[in-house]
Amino acid sequence: MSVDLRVRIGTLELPVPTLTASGCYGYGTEFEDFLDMRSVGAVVLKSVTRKPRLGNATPRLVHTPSGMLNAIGLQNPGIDWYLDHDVAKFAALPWKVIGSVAGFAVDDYAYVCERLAARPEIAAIEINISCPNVAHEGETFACDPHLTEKVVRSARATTDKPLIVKLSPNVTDIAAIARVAEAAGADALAVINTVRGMAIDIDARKPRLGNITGGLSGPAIRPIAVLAVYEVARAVKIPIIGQGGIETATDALEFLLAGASAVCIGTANYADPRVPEKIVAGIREYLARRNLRSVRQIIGEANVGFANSYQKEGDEG
Amino acid sequence: MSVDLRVRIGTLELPVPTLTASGCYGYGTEFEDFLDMRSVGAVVLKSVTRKPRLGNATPRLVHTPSGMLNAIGLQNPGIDWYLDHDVAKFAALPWKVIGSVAGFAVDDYAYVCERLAARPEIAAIEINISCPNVAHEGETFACDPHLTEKVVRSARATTDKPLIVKLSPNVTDIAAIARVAEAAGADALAVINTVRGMAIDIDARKPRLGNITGGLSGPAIRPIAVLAVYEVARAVKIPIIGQGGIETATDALEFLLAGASAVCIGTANYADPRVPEKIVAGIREYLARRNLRSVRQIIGEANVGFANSYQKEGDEG
Amino acid sequence: MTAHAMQRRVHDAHVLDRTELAPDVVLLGVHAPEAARFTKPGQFAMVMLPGGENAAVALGIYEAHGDRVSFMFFVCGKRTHDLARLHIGDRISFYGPLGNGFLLDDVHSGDVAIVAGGVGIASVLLPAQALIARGVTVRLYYGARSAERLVDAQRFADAGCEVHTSTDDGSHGYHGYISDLLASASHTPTLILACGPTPMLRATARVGTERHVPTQLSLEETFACGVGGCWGCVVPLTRTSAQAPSFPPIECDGSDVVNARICAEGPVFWAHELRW
Amino acid sequence: MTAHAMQRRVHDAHVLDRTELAPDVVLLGVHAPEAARFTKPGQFAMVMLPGGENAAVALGIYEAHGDRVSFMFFVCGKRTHDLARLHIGDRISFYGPLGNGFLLDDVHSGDVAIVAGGVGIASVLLPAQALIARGVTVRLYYGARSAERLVDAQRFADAGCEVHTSTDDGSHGYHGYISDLLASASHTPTLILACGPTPMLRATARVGTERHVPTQLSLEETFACGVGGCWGCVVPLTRTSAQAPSFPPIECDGSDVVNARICAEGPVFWAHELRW
Ligand SMILES: Cc1cc2nc3c(=O)[nH]c(=O)nc-3n(C[C@H](O)[C@H](O)[C@H](O)COP(=O)(O)OP(=O)(O)OC[C@H]3O[C@@H](n4cnc5c(N)ncnc54)[C@H](O)[C@@H]3O)c2cc1C
Ligand SMILES: Cc1cc2nc3c(=O)[nH]c(=O)nc-3n(C[C@H](O)[C@H](O)[C@H](O)COP(=O)(O)OP(=O)(O)OC[C@H]3O[C@@H](n4cnc5c(N)ncnc54)[C@H](O)[C@@H]3O)c2cc1C
Ligand SMILES: Cc1cc2nc3c(=O)[nH]c(=O)nc-3n(C[C@H](O)[C@H](O)[C@H](O)COP(=O)(O)O)c2cc1C
Ligand SMILES: Cc1cc2nc3c(=O)[nH]c(=O)nc-3n(C[C@H](O)[C@H](O)[C@H](O)COP(=O)(O)O)c2cc1C
Ligand code: FES
Ligand code: FES
Repeated sequence: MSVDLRVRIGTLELPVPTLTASGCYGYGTEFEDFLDMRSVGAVVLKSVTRKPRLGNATPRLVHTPSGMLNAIGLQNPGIDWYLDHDVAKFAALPWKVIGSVAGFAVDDYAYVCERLAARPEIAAIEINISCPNVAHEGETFACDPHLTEKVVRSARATTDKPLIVKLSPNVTDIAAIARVAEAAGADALAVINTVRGMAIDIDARKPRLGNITGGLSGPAIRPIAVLAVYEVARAVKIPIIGQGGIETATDALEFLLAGASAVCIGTANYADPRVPEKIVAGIREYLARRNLRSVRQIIGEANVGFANSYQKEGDEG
Repeated sequence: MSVDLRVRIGTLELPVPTLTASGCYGYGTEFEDFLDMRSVGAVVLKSVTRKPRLGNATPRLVHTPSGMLNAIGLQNPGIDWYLDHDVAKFAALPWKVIGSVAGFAVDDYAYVCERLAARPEIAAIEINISCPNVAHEGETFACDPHLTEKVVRSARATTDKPLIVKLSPNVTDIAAIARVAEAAGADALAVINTVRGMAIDIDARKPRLGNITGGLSGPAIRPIAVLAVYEVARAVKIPIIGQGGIETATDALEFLLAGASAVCIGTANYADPRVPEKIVAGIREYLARRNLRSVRQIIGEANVGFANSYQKEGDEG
Repeated sequence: MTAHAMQRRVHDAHVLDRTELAPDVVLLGVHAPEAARFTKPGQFAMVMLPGGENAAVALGIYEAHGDRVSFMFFVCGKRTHDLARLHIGDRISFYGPLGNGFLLDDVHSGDVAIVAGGVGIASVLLPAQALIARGVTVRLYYGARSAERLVDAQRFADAGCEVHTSTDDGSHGYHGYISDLLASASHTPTLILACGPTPMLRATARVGTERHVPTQLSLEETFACGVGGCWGCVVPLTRTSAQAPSFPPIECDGSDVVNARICAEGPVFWAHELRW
Repeated sequence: MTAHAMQRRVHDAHVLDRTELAPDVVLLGVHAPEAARFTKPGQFAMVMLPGGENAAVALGIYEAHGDRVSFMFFVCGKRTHDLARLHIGDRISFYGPLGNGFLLDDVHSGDVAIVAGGVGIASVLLPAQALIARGVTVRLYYGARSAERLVDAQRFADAGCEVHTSTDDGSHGYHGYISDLLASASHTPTLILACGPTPMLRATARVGTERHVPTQLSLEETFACGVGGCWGCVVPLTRTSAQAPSFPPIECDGSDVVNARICAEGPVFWAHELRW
């Protein structure tokens, strides 16, 4: 029996539910020699901002138990250069790309969104309102329902493409923020961005990261991310892209069963670049073992209060 | 050169800065065959409540990458039985014990605190306003500045013994809660309790824990805990007992340099019960290597905005 | 100082031998003379991982003789995967022996049925040997997924057990559950000891009840500390059990049972005292 | 498809040999014919850990000959500790070869000084061998903490290098930093290649500047992906460098430099083009 792995994120149909996470996977070309890229449903691109940014001072990375801290600081060439030099190349790629937008003020997001979304090479837009690595400015959006509402509403107004809002786990109640993003017009939610953290060098007697604090990712945060997806899935009806520490098919399935319609793989690509391939194979096996014909049948299965009726409706189409 | 490892938590002087974490170490007797208990500055006891509690359904534990989830649910015999049957035994123990109090209403805390603190066997009181495993009720205290204020103030009124308030990392701004606890009369802060999380059994298609959600502990959360200590240490002047994933002397030193006056060891005791012993030895070596005479000299050293003047004042005494 | 203070401690050992009994089933012999000397049948140890960062793994003490104890484990997750990477000569530490083992002080005669399912086999070799040494007749009922997973059955035969086997797939012995084989046995034992997955234990307990045979179950639950310090591994027990932990005799949470710690009060309990 | 598509891939190898060159310094030979064939001097690989759950470790490719490549590593943290547990026959995977290696296409004659500090030695055997094969004179300046840590120096002598050593504690060779030994050398090389800790690289760059010798530095930074995907491993580079990544030619964050990825644009850079 062949199983159907297609899922939908708004109007975007993906051949497999496994995406690669923003900022972790370049354009995909960096990794294509190591795996069958058909196991990557879409590459979520690194976040781009209005102005070019050099990013943070080094060190930008610290390895931690079953995870890592990063504080890249949104290094990117700015939207103008990006449109002229990078975006055109995406058309030639055999995989879908989803643009990611970051900013420091509400109209940054709207401006960059509008220009990026206008390009046919871009299948959907994710707005990163939860980057923990830009001197607290960036994160405030996803930590404040009022700001979340404003940013999402103004980005929404700029495009009809699927709009994904990326949430932060560094809040008291992520479900509340999720509801606000949904009401403001998000088509989907990315849950979660990295967890704020820090490491100290006991010999140098100072924080290890150039930026002092960073974002924790990798298997260490998986239980935190699974719970966030579980709680958000009970609160909203739009699809969720789960992420945070996914490394095996079992992990990916935890997120799907918790209520995610798709997953992103970030840090685990650095443990083994074949992870997306292995996950797709593992999901196929799991479905076959259970005699299921579509991955959509398992979304939210382990979540009694699962609110999302979206995936099933989409199924009829 | 012999180094001085004594630290103070309010009026409580500890011979070494390494405590064992509440709920993780029984009364200490469970572990004493495995290590030199002089490496345990004090045992923080399991939280006790007004009424007896059976605790949560099993499974109560799940192992996760570099950590574990627990949802014990505050199983305990209730304060009456505890005072009659358990507390008297503590007097015979060669190590100090710190009582831990949990509750579901403001006057639960005050009631249990008062009765427990009255006993000479108890060196100090920690109030656990951040347990993530009792159907959301318990946690709300540490997630809400207003409730934190009320609980701490009323517990404070019941005793002159050192009062430690245990904070939750599951908040948008832990420093803000810390300030409230300080203002309400806390003598010290325990930072952090476990991080909320969950794991799903993909075969059973339901959450692994009987309680559905649990608290994540162990090395996985260390970067989160170090940052919390770092931020709280900039916000308050009272001492901090750092905890979350401490396993080696290096880890413990990270917390001290970030601004903790002492540390608790919880989950790492299960990786190796000699961990407290190894940490004390490692701290000694570190201080000797740096030619320092007291562990108090390094507290907050890696934290430029360190507000805590307490430790140094205490030093003069 | 607890009564067992002299016996339980941390053992810094090294690997003497390593055998793959079946794919993903490893038998690890380690040099630990004191543990070998003090282990009672049915006790377990917490085996520490070489890299730290994860809790020790609860493993039954399979053999204990001379300078050597051994552990038999199934590779099922991260930590057992890590243990499986150990080679001869590698250092390995564990703490133990822990738990109370089977309650055999009064068993000097009769006819004991030992029921083992899957990895449960790892906790029943020592009790089998001890009973046989006392002249007790021991019948082993040993079930596994497939013939390949019926590891080391010969060892029990060699020790003097009468061995009955079952497999889920019928590839060896009785085709079906081992508890069904026990239930259908013509012979009624005087005592049943069982170790294995929970459904098997429940079924075995039912057989014990039906046949009026006192039954001891060695329970499994995820452990963290293994010594009674974390209250993570409980099972509901009647308050009147001799194994019930000290707890208020009044109603607690509207219940007349008490949650006993499998690691500290057990891991072996009388089936009729469980309220699960 | 990138230009190096045929050369870089995931290699599923196994351990051929394992030597402890010094306490906590391991040399691991692995069977990986394609990697051996395509590796250029100064390239590295991302070596995956047996258990997953942590990023692969960036390691220089030390030797590449026949069916075998080798890695030499210092056990300094969790991941290298884990790699050190590998035994002969164990499976090991890595992806690579990665990075551009030393820029040696135009070097066919002259007199090259190779400066290596500590673990930096792992990235300079292949360049030394390649240059000697072309008839270039190679002087190795090799510094370490102590004599014990001056591992495998003989190999370089055997390959035809003139070997100069230093130790921080004076237990072997010059007592002091290797860059000081280089600075005090009477002979002026035509090219300097260096690999080692950042302070050593900075000091070596200063010697190059003072003596007007073009200097290539193989940089180190914590890596995550190793392939240019995460932007975690950058170093500030002048925008006019041929190695500068595509970036707007206008001012960015008030700076006229650009952050180049060490893994993708490097790991080897011309010292005079760095703005660190
Ligand atoms: C008192 C006691 C004695 C034990 N003795 C032994 C022994 O002698 N030999 C032995 O192999 N094990 C024994 N166990 C079980 C063993 O402790 C666990 O299987 C082990 O902790 C698994 O660790 P892990 O990290 O490899 O797997 P985990 O990551 O903890 O689990 C991996 C996967 O395996 C599943 N799993 C976990 N445990 C089991 C299990 N027991 N059966 C089937 N699936 C499981 C989990 O649900 C999960 O999906 C004993 C347990 C107890 C409490
Ligand atoms: C291109 C490149 C090539 C490399 N080639 C080699 C090689 O051939 N052999 C080799 O041994 N290493 C090499 N390294 C360094 C190696 O990748 C790191 O040392 C390794 O990642 C450490 O991993 P870990 O988890 O064991 O230690 P971590 O947990 O990452 O670090 C443990 C401790 O060691 C310190 N530390 C980390 N790296 C170093 C270092 N290089 N020197 C001193 N202290 C350090 C950290 O600050 C920390 O305190 C190379 C790095 C790069 C970027
Ligand atoms: C090196 C690195 C860079 C990242 N950059 C971005 C970014 O630019 N924009 C963004 O939205 N998220 C970024 N993230 C977060 C990831 O997209 C992802 O949400 C997070 O890492 C959790 O998933 P993981 O544990 O699988 O990595 C980055 C993460 C890492 C590790
Ligand atoms: C099994 C277990 C039980 C716990 N019980 C309590 C408790 O009763 N009261 C409390 O304040 N904290 C409790 N905690 C939290 C710990 O005291 C500690 O704050 C936390 O585990 C982080 O430290 P660690 O990573 O070193 O374990 C418990 C933790 C664990 C793992
Ligand atoms: S495992 Fe900790 S009490 Fe049993
Ligand atoms: S390590 Fe990822 S870009 Fe260099």
